[in-house]
Formats: sequence, structure tokens, C-alpha cells
Amino acid sequence: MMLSMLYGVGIAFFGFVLHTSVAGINRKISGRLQKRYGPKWYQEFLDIFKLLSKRATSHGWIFDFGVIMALGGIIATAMFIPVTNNFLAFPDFDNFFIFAYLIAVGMLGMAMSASGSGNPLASIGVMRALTTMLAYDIPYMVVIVTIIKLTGTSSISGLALYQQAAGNNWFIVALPLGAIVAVLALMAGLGKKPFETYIAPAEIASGPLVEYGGKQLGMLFIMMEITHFIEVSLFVNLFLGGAENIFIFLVKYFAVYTALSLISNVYARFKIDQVVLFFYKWPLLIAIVQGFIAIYLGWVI
Amino acid sequence: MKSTKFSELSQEQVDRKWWEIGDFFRRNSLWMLMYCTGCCAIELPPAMTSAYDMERLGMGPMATPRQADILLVSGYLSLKTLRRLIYTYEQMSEPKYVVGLGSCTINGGIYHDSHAVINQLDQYVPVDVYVAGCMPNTEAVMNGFVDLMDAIKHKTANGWKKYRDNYDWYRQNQIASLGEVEVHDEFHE
Amino acid sequence: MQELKLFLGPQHPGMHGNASVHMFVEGDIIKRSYLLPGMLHRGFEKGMERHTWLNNIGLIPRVCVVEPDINEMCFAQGVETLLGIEVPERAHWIRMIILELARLSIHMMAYGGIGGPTGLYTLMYHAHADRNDILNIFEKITGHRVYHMYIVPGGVRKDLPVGIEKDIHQFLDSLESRYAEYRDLGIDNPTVRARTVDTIMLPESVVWELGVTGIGMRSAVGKEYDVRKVMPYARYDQVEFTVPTNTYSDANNRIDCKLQEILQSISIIRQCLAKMPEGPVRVPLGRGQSMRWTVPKGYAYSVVESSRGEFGYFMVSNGGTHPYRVGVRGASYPQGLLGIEKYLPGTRIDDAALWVDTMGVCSPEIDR
Amino acid sequence: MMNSTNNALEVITLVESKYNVVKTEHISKYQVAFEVIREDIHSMLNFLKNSGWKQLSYLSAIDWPEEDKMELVYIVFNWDKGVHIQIRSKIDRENPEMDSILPIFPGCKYYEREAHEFFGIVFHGNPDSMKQLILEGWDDIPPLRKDFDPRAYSEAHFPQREYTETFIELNQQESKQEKRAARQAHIDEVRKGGKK
Repeated sequence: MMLSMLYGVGIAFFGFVLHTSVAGINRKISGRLQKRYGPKWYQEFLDIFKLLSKRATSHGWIFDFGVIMALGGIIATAMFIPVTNNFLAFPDFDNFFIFAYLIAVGMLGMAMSASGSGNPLASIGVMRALTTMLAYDIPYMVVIVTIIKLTGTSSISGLALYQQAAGNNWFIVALPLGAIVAVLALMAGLGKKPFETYIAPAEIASGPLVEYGGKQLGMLFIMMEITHFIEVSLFVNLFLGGAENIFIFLVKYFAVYTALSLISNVYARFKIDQVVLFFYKWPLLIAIVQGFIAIYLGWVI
Repeated sequence: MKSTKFSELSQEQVDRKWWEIGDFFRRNSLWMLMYCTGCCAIELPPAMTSAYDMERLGMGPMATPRQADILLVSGYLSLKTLRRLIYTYEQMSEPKYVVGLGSCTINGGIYHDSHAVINQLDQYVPVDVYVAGCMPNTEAVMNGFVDLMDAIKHKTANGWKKYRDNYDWYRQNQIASLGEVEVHDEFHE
Repeated sequence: MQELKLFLGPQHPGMHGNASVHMFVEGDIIKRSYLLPGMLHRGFEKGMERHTWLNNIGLIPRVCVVEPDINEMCFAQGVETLLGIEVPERAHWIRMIILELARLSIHMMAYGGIGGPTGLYTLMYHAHADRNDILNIFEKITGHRVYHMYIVPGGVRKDLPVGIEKDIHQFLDSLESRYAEYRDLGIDNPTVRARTVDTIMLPESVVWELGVTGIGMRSAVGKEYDVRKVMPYARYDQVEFTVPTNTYSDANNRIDCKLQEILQSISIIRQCLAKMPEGPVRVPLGRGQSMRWTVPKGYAYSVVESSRGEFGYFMVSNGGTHPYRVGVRGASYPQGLLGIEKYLPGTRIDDAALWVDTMGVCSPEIDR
Repeated sequence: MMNSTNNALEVITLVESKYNVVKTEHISKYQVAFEVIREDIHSMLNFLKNSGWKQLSYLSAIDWPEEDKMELVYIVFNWDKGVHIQIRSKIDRENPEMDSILPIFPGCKYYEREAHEFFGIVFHGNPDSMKQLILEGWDDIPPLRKDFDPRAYSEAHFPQREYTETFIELNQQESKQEKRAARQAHIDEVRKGGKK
């Protein structure tokens, strides 16, 4: 058990290193897209370690405790991620619903801490983050439930194995409509551009992060990198057929994240009411249609 | 268990080593506060965007003072701005650095006889690097940042320590010029 | 619901320039709002009284930071009206080239500026990259990137350098070839349209109530109310151009007008380069030592069309070596102060930064 | 729009037929100035607004300490005719008061506030005109009055940078003081428009 725990923490650390590098490379790629040289690929590491080396102001114990809770919650979530078929800490506990619930612990920690800072912009940011989550989670859940209904399992590695066993029949091909919804939800989850309302520097000055500086901000950055790692690897496992070995995982991971950040570079930000309306209009409809034709009509490619 | 090998390093030396490691990260990832206090801020967009691309040095604009490392005083400071600037400076988390752009921060520049603009910035907040010119070219601005990185490397950029140690002196100057440093809310009924 | 107070500025990424919008919000809707100006107050009008007429050349470009040439032109025109002198023909054309290049520069900056509030940073980066080319051309002509001090009373400081026409043509061609791309990335982008269409309205009645000029006015009234057309200065009556107008002024249409003006400016510069005669570029304002030049008694109000509207200098001379009083009418004064107080309430906080941006509020010229 | 010279002349005949103008100036073909008595300003602005001068371009004041007067300037603009009209009126300097033109041009609100701040003119009928707008915690006479010296204020309030070398040593020499004083006197005289 102890060994598995260490293994899990190792996965979280792997996720942190992986996502920070990929995000750094992506900053460089978007730099090139914007006609400039771009930062060093390891700039994100420098940023995080610099933040950890700074002194920080505290706004009360809720503020500090929330950050630790957020980081702890997210590391606990990342421990269950199956990276490849063999590279996972708890083989029988990678149920999708574990992620759906555990990831909320981290988010709630952050929300608690941000509200504890007392800055109205932070509260608005938290409110917007929760609203956005509510908006994209419902269509996403419909798609996931469809997949679970089709396969009869809710284990992430089980789903990945199912796709591999079916001769690489990935769900992104088998359920194209559902995959569109999942991509949109993933973009919202990662805080990519059209759905970036809860960061929105020009409106609410980075939202929940407004009062953080120094160590707390560094920890939140680590937490956000691991969150992104969880979300992208869930997508890789659910829709791209998982990975047999670490190399395939890296390729898929990089491809997904880069594609999303390229898309987000040419879009402006929605308003919060537009985000909610958007998700409850088309993606929800598409997700229900997908569920209907996949489950009742059985039209799965 | 006591390790003889490491006990040779005193606590101070260990702190120093840690500080040097921290300095490496700090100088390679300088975040500056997006606060355009004066007209030299107009040369910042070229410095930040594609033409000179500040991000390749690891620098970037930040939304709030808590997250920022550099307070960029871009040009003249009217009294009204100075109140807010001091407020902002004190919010930033240490270590923090101040860069003064333009001749207005040095001696008042073209506004040396104006009734609303202060003449010498380092009476109120400590300044680590000055960039002269009215307004300084983008190259000069970038050079100023590189100078700041060197200063951090050689441990000479310690204005924030000065501010902490001589807080009373700075406070006294602020009060002498401003009368009242606190910002009052004009529209609050 | 409880009323909450939020600040947009002075230190806020959504605010351009050093000013503060105090907003009282309920939920997401702004209920009351005020602009707190004065953080860029330098006492210009007092400072100008303390410099001689020619010394003021160094001071005036600094009134409005983003658009210094307008101030130089305005001041020069006012002095020439008071003196009653006529500027050499070539100087008029050079002035027009400088003014239109400046208009291109500020429009590029403003168009890239909508990338800030909407989060479309790619647009901002591209627009600023092109604006930097204009600044380089300015550096070749005048020796400085931002504050040129080039248009002086009596003409321009110096003739254009040899071979600059080629650089300007090259830049104009490259900008024109990218125009469609800019449209695609910016105002035709579906997400930008979602933010700008049918929001941040400026109806015609409001235009007349506040006294909004420039693009805001033209996009609401639908007539060519442009100082360059209504009372042409320099040689604007000898070039052909149209002024983009609209009768429905939402944020998108205002940005659209701005983009079309870029095309018009390009065409004006090309015509200027073609029609420009040879000759002297400057006449002295008086005899003897330039610091003792006096200007006859009188009042003059000189107007120039800036990117935000009618930009005016009210100048009074008492016959001395110094201006007696110079008053600056900032083009964004009406919408910046009264507009924010009366018409920002009712919009959402998401739109506040975009409101300030598309209305063209420029804080240095409000504070002076 | 096409015939601005005629427009300006038209305006002059139009206004002079209706109002008792102290002084008329035809500054340029796009610009006319009228000096009127203070009581006429409201009705005149009202009349001009109804005749198409719908936009208040500028409102400010000029300080004339020698005459002991304060001069108010209103500039209105007609976009169709392309003529700026300056309306000027002198008021008392010691106790400058004026009725606000808020009912005619709502856009004057902040111009009047600014005129109050920089000249100390009181505008009756403008609700917020006494509040400070641009300056904060101002403790001297209104800064745009002629008897306010910004340099003295600046030297009294803000520390100056001290340089170890004096760069104006030549001017401090004993032998040159007399000449310098004479030159300064001349400069002061010219500045006031005394002689050329």
C-alpha cells in the first residue's frame, strides 16, 4: 500500500514535469504564431521555482489552508491516473467517478482559499469558475455516460483497453459528435480561450488568483499544472485509446494539448453568460443526440 | 547523526547559497506589473510584443501587484499617482525591484517645474535601475532590464531591503510631499 | 442584492493608461460608475505659459502620449493663424504624410488594443508588430520613435530624408496586403463578434448630448462629420478620400470604421507622395533670435481630426514671447468623463474594458 | 460645407442682428468670435444650439489679473456649416461666478468642474462643480491663475535632486550679475508683450 502511494505521488510528479514542459513548449509555439521568438521551453519551471523562492503575504488561515488543500487534493487525484496500460498506481481504483469527485476537492480548496482573501474580484472569479464548470460538465457527463453504457465499464484503464482491443477503434472516431463535445469541455476545463472567463485579466484581473503572490501562487501553479495533466490524460485515455507505452502517451498528450492551445490562440473570450448559453445550447444537444444514436440506434462506427 | 562534512558551512553560508539559487530563478523570471504610470509606458507595448519580445528574457506583464516582481515606474509621477504607487509597492511580495524609466523619475525631466509632478522618485521608493531618456528607446528599456538582471546577480538590487530598513525615512519624505499618503475614496458616499 | 465596489484601474490590465473607473456593481451589472481622472495631470496648460512659443514645441507632443503629432499640428496651426502666415506648399504635404502615418499607428494600436479586453492576444501581437514598422519610419524621418517634434509653427523641422518614399511605400503595401487577414482575425472572428455586436451602443441622441466626436459620432450619425472634410486643413481638400460612416453604432461598427480608415489613410499617403511638390519646408515666424519671437494679440482655436475626434487647442496671445493661455480640448473628454458617468451603467463588468476601449478614451488628454 | 467663408459672414450677420455684441472677430474662414456681456450668454447659446451649433467643443477661462477680470470662453461648433463660434465674456475676478449652462449643453458638466478647479470660478446650477476632479488634496490657489507660480510650489513641496557639480557656475559670477539682471528685466518686459 505504502509503495502504491509512493508510486502515485510519482505519477503526480511525472504529470507536473510533463505538463510544465509541454506548456512551456506550447508557449514557444504560440510565440512563433504571434511572430515572436517566444520564451525558453523551461520558462514555466523557472517561474514556478521563482514564485516558491519569494516571500508571501497571508490573508488568514483559510487562505493558506485552502492552497494546501487544493494542492493536496489535486495530487491525490493525480495518483489514480493511468498513464499507460501498465504505468498506474492503483490498478483497480481508476474509476471515472473517482476523478469526477476528487478533482472537486482541489477546486473547492482553491475556491475556499480565494474567497478567504476577501478580494471581490476573487469571489467573482470563483463564481465564474463554478458556473463554467457547471456549464461544461453536463454535456461532458452525458457523453461519458454514453461511453460507459456502450462499454459496460467505468474504469479508465478498462475503457482504454476496450478501445485498444477493438482494433484501435478510438471513441474520437466511433463517437465523433461526442468527441466534439468532449473537446469543447476539455478546452473549458483547461481554461483555454473562448471559455477563459474565470481568469480574464482584462475584466477581473486574473480572477481567483488576484490576491496570490509568492509561495501560495507557486503552489497554485503546481496545482494547475497537475489539474491540466489530469484533464488531458483523461481525454487521451477516454477518446484516444489510451497508450500501450509511455512514448505513445507522450505523443498523444502533446498532440492534444498543442492542438487545443493553437485553437485557443485565434479566439477571443466569451462573456460568462455566453459560455453558459453556448454549452447548454449546442454541446448539450449534440451530446444527447450522440447518446441517443449510439445507445438506442446502435450506430457506432 | 552528525555529518562533519556539512558542519563546515555555517548557517549564513547555507543561507547565502540558497539565496544565490533563488537569485538565479528570480532574474530569469521577472514579472513586471502592468501599471502605466506615465508616458514612457508607450514604449512598453513594442518591448512586450513581437518587435522586441520581452518574453524571451522570461519577463512578462502581470495583472496584480501581488504576483509581480518589478514595479515599472514609467515616467513622471503626479501626486495622485504617487499615492497609488506607494500603495502598490507596499502590496508587492518581497523581493521586489523598481525600475525608473525616463528622465522624469531622475530629476523631474521636462516637468521639473510643474506643480503636480514630483522631481525625484528615489526619495519616496528605492529605485534599483534607472533608464534615462525622454522617452527611452525600446532598446534602452530592454537594456535596463538586462542591467537589472545583472544587478540581481551581483546582489546590488536590494532596494526592497533599503525600504524595509529605512522605512521611517521614506515615510517621512512621502508625508512631506504628499501631506497624506492614504488614498481616500472620492466617490464613496 | 448588495452593491459591490470594483475598480477598473489605475492598475488594471484592462485599462489603457493611468485612470481609474470606479464601478458599483450588483451581480454583473454596473449600477453607477465614475471616472477618476487626474493621475496623469502634469499641469500642461500652466507649463506652456512658462515656455516661449518655440520652446513649447518640446512640450506639446507630450500632451497626448499615443498621438503626439496631432498636438504638434494643432499648436502649429494655431500659431500660424495668430501670426497670419502661410506655410510653404511642400510642408503641407509632409505634414499630411506625418499625420496620416500617425493615424495609421494609433489605429493599429487601437485595433490591436481590442485584443486586450477580449483576450485575443494574437491580434495584439500582430498589430503591434506592424505599428513598430511605422515607428521605425518615424525614426528615419524625425530621429525619434514616439515624440517627433517635427511639425513646428511655420512648416516642418526638416525635409524628408532621401529615399524614405521607398520605405513608406513598402510598408503601405505590406499593410494593405495583410488587411484581409486583420479583418479575419479581428472583427470577423465569431468570438469577437459575440462580444461586440449589439453591445456597447452609442445612439445618435447620446452623441449630441455628450458632444462625442470622431469615429463614435460618425458611426452613429451616418454623415461625414470629419474635420478633414468639414473644414479641411493642410491640403486635405486636394486629396480624394472617403470617411467611413454608419448609422448603427455598436462596438463592432466602430471598430469596423476604424479599420476602413486605415485603408483611407493608406490611400491618402500614396496620393501625398505622388502629388508632393519640391520646395522649401519652413518659414521663420519672425526676425532675429528665435527665443524672442512674439506673436500678435489674439484668440485662436485650432482643430485637427485625431483618431478619437475633434482635437483642439484654444490659444490666447497677449503679444508677448510666451503664450498667454493655451487650453487643450482632449478629443475623448466628453465620452471619458460624462460618458462613463451616464452611459457605462447598465452594461456588464465584462464589457467595461471594451467600452472604454471602443469609445476611444485616452486618459493623458483628459488630465493634461 | 462648401462655402465656409460665406458661412462665417452669415453667422456674423445672424448674431449681430439679434444680440448686442461688444466685439466681433473674424479669425479665419472657419472661425468667428463674439465678445458679449455676461447676461447674454445663455440666450445666445440657446439660440445657436437651435440654429445648428449643437456641439459644445470647449469651455474654459482666461485670467486677466491686470484688468482684474476673468474671461469665460465657450466654443460651439456646427458640423454642417463647419464654423466654430467663440463666445467670450468677462466676469469679475475677485468673486468669479456664473450660471451653469447645464440645461443647454449637458456635456458642459465636467468642463465647468475643471474650470472651477483650475480658476476657482463658481458655476451655479452645476451640482458637482465644487468637488475636486483632477487635483487631489490641493492646498493652494487654483493653479491656472496667473499669480500662481508652479516652480515655487514645486520647490517647496518636492525634493530636488542635488548635483555635486554646479553646471550654471558661469551665471553666478560676480562680474556678470548686473548684465544678467538687465537681461532678465528685458525678458520679463517682452514676455508681457510690452515691446518687441
